[in-house]
Amino acid sequence: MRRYTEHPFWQAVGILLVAYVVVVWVVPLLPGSAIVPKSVVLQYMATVLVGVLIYVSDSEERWQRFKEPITAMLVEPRLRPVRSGVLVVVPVLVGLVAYGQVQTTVAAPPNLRSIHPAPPTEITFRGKAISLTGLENPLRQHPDSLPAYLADGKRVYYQNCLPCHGDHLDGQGHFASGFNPLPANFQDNGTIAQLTESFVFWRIAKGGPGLPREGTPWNSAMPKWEDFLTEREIWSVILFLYDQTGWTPRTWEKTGTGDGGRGTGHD
Amino acid sequence: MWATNAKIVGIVLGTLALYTLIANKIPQVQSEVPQALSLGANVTPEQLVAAGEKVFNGIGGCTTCHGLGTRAPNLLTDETGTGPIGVRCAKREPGKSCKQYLYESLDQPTAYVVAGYQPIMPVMTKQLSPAQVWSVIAFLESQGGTVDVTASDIPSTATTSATSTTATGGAGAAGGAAFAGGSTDPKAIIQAAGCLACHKLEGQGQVIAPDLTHVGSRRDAESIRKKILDPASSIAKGYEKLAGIMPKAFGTMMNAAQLEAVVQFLAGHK
Amino acid sequence: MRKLGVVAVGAAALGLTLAAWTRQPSPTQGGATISGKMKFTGTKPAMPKIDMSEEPKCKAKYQGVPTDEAVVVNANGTLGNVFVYAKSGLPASYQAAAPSGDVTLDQDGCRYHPHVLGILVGQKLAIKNSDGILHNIKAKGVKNRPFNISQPTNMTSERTFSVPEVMVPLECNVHGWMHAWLAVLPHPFFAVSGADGSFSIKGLPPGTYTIEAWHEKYGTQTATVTVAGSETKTADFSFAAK
Amino acid sequence: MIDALLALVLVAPPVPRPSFLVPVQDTTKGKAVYVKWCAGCHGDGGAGDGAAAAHMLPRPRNFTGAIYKIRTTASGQLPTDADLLHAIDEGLPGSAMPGWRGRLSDAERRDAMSYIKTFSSFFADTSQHVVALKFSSPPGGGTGTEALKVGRQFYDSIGCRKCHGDQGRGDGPSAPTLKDDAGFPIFAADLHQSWRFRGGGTVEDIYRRLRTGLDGTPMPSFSDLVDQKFLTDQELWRLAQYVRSLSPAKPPEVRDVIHAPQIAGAVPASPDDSAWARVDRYWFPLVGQVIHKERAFAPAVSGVWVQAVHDSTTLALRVSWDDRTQSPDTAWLGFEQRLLETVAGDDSASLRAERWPDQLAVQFPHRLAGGAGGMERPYFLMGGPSDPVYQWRWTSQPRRAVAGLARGIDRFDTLPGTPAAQAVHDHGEWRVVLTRALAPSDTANEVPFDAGRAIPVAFFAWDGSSGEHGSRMAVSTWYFLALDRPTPPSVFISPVLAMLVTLGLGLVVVRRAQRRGTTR
Amino acid sequence: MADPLLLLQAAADTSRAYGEFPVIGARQFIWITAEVHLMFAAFVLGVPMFAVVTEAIGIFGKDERYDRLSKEFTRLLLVAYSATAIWGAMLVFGLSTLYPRFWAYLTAIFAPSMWVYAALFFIESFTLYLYYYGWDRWKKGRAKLWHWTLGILLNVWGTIVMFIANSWLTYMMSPPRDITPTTDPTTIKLWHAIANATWMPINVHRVIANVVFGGAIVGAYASYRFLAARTEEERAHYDWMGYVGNFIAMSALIVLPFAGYWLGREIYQYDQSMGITMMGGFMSWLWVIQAFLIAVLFLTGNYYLWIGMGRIPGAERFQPYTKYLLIVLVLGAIVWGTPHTMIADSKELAAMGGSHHPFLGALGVMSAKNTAVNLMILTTFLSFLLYRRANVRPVVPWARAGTLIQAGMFAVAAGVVLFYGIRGYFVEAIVRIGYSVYQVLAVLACILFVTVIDVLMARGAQSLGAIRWGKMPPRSQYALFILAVTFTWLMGLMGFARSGIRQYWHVWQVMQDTSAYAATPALGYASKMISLCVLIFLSLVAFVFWLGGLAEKSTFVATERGAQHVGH
Repeated sequence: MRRYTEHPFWQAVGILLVAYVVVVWVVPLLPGSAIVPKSVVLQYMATVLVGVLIYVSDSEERWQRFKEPITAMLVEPRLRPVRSGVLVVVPVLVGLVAYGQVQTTVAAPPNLRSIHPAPPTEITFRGKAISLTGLENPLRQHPDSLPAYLADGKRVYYQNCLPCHGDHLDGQGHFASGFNPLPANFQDNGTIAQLTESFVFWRIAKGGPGLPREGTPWNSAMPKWEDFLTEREIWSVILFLYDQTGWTPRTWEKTGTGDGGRGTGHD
Repeated sequence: MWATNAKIVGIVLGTLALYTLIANKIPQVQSEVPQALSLGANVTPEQLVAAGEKVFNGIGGCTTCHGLGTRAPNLLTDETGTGPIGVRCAKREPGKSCKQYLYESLDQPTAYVVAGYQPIMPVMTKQLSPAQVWSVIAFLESQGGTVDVTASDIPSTATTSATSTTATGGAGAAGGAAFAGGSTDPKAIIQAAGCLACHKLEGQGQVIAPDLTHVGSRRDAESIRKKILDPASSIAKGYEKLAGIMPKAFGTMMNAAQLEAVVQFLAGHK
Repeated sequence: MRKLGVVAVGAAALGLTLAAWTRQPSPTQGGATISGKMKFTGTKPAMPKIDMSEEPKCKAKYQGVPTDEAVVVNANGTLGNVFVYAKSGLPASYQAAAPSGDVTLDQDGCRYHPHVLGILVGQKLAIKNSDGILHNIKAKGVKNRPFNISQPTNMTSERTFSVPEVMVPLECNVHGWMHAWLAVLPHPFFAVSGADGSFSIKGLPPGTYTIEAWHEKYGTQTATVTVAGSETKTADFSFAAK
Repeated sequence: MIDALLALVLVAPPVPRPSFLVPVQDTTKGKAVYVKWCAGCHGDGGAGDGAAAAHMLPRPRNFTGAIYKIRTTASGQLPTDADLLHAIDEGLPGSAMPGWRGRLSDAERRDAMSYIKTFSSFFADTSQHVVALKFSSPPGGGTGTEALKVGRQFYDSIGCRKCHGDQGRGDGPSAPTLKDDAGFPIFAADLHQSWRFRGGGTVEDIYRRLRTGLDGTPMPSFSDLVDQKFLTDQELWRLAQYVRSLSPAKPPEVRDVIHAPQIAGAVPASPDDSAWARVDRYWFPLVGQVIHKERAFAPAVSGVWVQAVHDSTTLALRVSWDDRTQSPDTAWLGFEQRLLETVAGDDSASLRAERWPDQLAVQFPHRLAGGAGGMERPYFLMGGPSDPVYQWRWTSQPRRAVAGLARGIDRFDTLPGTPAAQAVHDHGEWRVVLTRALAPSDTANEVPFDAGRAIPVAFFAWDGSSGEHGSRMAVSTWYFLALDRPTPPSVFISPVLAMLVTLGLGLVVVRRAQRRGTTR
Repeated sequence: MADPLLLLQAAADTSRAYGEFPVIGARQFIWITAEVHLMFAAFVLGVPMFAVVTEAIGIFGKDERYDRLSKEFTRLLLVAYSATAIWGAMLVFGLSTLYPRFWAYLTAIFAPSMWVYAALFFIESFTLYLYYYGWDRWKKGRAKLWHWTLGILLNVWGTIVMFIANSWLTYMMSPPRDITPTTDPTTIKLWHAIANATWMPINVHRVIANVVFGGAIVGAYASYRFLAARTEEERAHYDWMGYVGNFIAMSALIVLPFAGYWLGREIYQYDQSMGITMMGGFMSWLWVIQAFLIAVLFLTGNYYLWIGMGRIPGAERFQPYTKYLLIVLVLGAIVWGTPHTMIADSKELAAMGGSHHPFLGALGVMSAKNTAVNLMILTTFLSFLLYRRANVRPVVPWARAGTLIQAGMFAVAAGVVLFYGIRGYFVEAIVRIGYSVYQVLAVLACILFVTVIDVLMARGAQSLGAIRWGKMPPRSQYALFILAVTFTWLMGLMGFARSGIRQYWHVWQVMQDTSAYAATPALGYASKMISLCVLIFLSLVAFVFWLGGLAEKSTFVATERGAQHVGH
């Protein structure tokens, strides 16, 4: 046993196996976790493989020892069965991979999109121009009325957003199964937590149809809420989203460095 | 030595290939470009058709009536067994080619009302630029017919457009910048501008857009003026879906006196 | 631990039984009587016909087409199926006798018999299915726990009610037209107007009573009646067609 | 000795349970959790009248009456704490109630449960005995023909079909009259969709629902029947097993690509052609159209089963879905009216029930995108003004299909060519077969069905008897249809070649290593 | 934005605004010429810096070897210089014929600076000739210093030339806000146009990047010569040269991300939507590739060092620890490479509840990435330190305390990085951005102080034996090749990012690109172009090296010297 644990070749094999087990089986077991997509598994394993190769070859002695079993496998008469096995298994694997490549199974094209497409600098909301750059939630300027706005935002959310974005604001409402991409998960730190409120306002007001083409291929089912909600209702529901999830919106960077006509947005 | 060289070349090519492969495995997204269309001398029919389809579905507002098959003939699909517009356009008026017929029906819509429909279509040559008009014609021709609009049509017909406007509307101001011969009779302007194609006023006209009969009670003069000059500035409740359909060009097609006359006339309709 | 629990429950049950046994019933013999008539004014509303073609067994029990029983106007112009009861006025010391016997609610011909009935708290309601086809009986009490049991064959189920409540609606969901009304009362001073529209509440202790008449369609009316000894007083009610 | 001990125990007062065994139920904390996460649907006062309630069917539970559907106690009894927690943890499938396990902590869920109990005085009433029923375990052989036959026998004899219908799709004669305790219309469960059963879809769950009933709904308890020996416990289990057998063994998994195999001979044009039994079927969930006015918050069709085959010239697509009614159906007009009154839409005025037909739309892109890996598709909700979709629309009245181009939800332009359609309505299920030639006659407007590529496809369904028409419908997102080709033998050349080359290289490496080994 | 009415009318003036290049197309021609020109320019700017530094070491360190090395580089420069000029001429020719309207616009603004540019180019060539051909003449004493000054001048000219060229391209990216599409270009003040928002960040970024690039190419050259060497001495020399090249490249690489951060920040400040297009818009996937390349750079660079320990007597003390460094680097690479938006099929998406992994998604955000890259930088620095320390034993009395202090500094820096990395998850974005500054400062401070201590500690240190230069397995030299290719490719990729964020604008929101090539191509296509450019460049560089080899036989130092102080 010790012979194996101290031998770089078997160490390398062992590390790869452990890494695979951890990524594929252990990570999904962690609380609140989920299966790791195949693309990410491949990426992790490739990184680990590179690391392992570096490990076995960064010292000359280890490199030689690492090569021993391989050379032995190729040369030693007593390992003839192993050698034959490798000579059979490797070509078969290659053949299978090649078959997988040429075989004409039709798969759904990958459905990808950029999560945060670039917002326009200005939008027209029900005929009124709203400049998004530097825009803050106007309701936050009335701290006394915040509870009322929040209550209104909650009502708006439950009457409109709930079927898709869900009771827990995690994008798993009872209609979520019918949409692709899945509705945004506001509990995730990658959505509203990363965005300014003006960005969220844009996404709510203009919905899927208002996404720029660079966000393609989108099929966002997000409605154009300006058809349903008033400006104040949208700002209220934004307040509610942040309040309910506990995130704070990204704020605009202070740009008042006086550097002559730039960094202050558009005119 | 050659083995070393080969190895180096292999390493370099392999690294490049790996990076290229990875970059090709990830999502391929190309940035969007607003499509500037050169309607110069070398414009292709495909470009015209593509531009025309945008106008037809967008700024031209054509689909408001021609899409539903109730207010106006359906142009893109079969209309009572005569096929889409590209097929039937050449047969509509004896002696007129498809292109001529389409242009004139855009220019003088009331002269070519299809049986069974109301004469509600506005004069499109006033609402769209010549290039847009011709691209719409090209698009309509492409619906089952062959596109024979070329770049040469566009400048030459700009003058045709002006003359035919003169012929219909009397002595038009230079550049066709005034309806009804510059008259300040609001009713005549409203009639000539084709407002009633969408709006209802005093029992006349259509109900696609808000009824103007009591518009004065909803909007003051200032608001009406603004709405005509910039139709997107405010959308009446319940008509949000139709936002953008009202042409933006009315402001430029009326002179100040005419605009004021229309505004006051409408504001008086309480 | 579990055994202890069982024993504890047993002990508690024993205690309850003892308590019930020691509670002395007040004498109800003699006492006063309140009687009256349910008058009906206006035109008799036409009751919707019930289409029982889905249940040939029930349909066969009727000659002609059965109608809904929500409003039953008798031949003498009185209103049947009105529930009358002493709503208040009983002396505080009054203790009702332990309920004896069951009240039977029969499902026959895809209708409930009786249509309106009263029962004492703790008294058994025997729900009988005489049709032999699937009925479910659903009690939609608010103060009493509701229940919904299935009777797919000729059988009788028993239930009791623990809290006074007027009325507990009873219904069958298989036959949407089947409704009955059950009043749960802590005393036996109630009656239902019959085929002649009259009612009579007997054995009342002396006192001033609020008598309420309840009808499923025409709502409630009250009358105040003071009785003493074994006298009989009259309280007539009048319902108008709506 | 034992007697003495027993006497001691009898005399002794009941021993209180040690305090650490009694879960701490803190209603202050529970209230905070409730107000934050539950009140939006169930209302601040627990009356099931939160902001979202009016858009839901079934409505959120009204806690004030303490009437709960999913219990382990007898009909009319209060639920146990475990019952309530179970509903909170797992949610109620097929409704808007999500499972909160993993969303809220154990303590939060328990606190919320305690707080919910404060809405009704029943829970404080010590005279209420809350005793979970003792359930037996299922007898074996539950999936055998014999067992199912027994189950089916009782399904008929105890009258399940009165509401649930002959085939269990909720289309029984009494179904249109059903209301829950609050007077809201309620559907008899579609027994073919066990994954949507509120109390769970296992045989055990079904058995429990039969024993306890679903309080507050028309579904009664069958316990009396067992108690009075009209039915043995085993027979009730058989019934549960039969009901379970109506649904697929596992909840259908949503797969992206419908594979249409190529068959020899003509494609089956009839929905009941035996050839369909040999074709894989795909489930696609449909959800309410809540994007455009008028929105449909409670769609009647929860999904469609799709099968497809082609014979290299013609495509046949068989879509089947559960729909209780063959709309328009006058028997359901009253129910439709109640539905329209119950589920709020965008209309300010209440809608009047009308005799709408059932409809199905199958949608493809107008043109197949070439570049970007075919990822680009028109807007899934019937395209847009400049990016139309090609649709087949089938209606039950008149029973025919038309093809056309949709440019957004409001605009549908019919095309001359129509797909052939045959439809059957059978005990609450529509089965529609649509066929069209692969190569379109009108290449400008009709999409070609090219073999060997993923053709985007989406489905829309309307149940007329639920008042669905226009934009009130159930929608799906884009999926894909792939017309498979038989694998040509040439495909095997390159793998074999690759294998041979690898083998050759391997041999060379071995040879070289061995030569080096021997020279060393 | 895309109002068809406006578009149709705006299209009128585009006739004769663009030419077409046969076969490959106008954009591809400009792309290739511009990129290869830039790579050569970077090379001829990076290598003189290198040459001057090594010459200085030679002069002040009295080490002949460095002087030879410096001259050898300069020889390479001569040919590379003309290659730069040739490609530059091709670029100008291409721009003026293929994008005449745009070129006219640029010249209208920048004409004076273009003349200065041409003049400086001439002066620079002249200086270079003097520098190279005067090498052996001004070899001693004061003359040598004058010669060295020539080298400095060479760098000054080169830097000014680069700054001027940078002003043109940064103007395209961030024209001052008061310039609109209707501004007449002839009225724009030259300095106003030059001093635009991103000019200085690009200047700084490019100076550092050129050092990295020069070092990497020198390393590749040395490794080639190493592999081709026939004698032990030659091998020893080129081993050493490769080490020096790699050392300089890696040292500069460590600060490069900070310059890049500054540039990115300026872009965000200049135009939020441009910044979002760059980081989150259609370019977002580019950063996944960049992450991969950077991981390759770190792993390969460290790998080279660790193998190099094999030739240092005394290094075996440290070798057992390299595997821990490797673990940190691999974990860092995994975190750094974890995409925020994962590629997954529908079943995986459903299981994850979206394209963010509920657990691993936390590794996809900025806090995790910053932490990972800072730790990787620290680890790389530690590798260097161990390498430096390998064959000496400090003799100063406080050696042990010094080492402990160094270790403490590493621990503190790593702690700060981790602390702010984890804390970043709990604060709002604006605060989080500030945290990356603390992380960077901690790492830089650690590097600075540890180096100072180390230099002090190394005084009079006892040698454990001579470094056996040339005793390197060939695989280490291939690592240098991978480094050079990766650097070059990364340069191309970043150039694409910088240029691509303008999208369909020649000059951002001032002059629209109305050509057929206005759309920024997808990354896959760009990667092919980048690979092609890198290939052209490397082939030409190989040719240049070969020419250099023809001109003169190798200048390696034949005498084996005593123990070398590695590093500087």
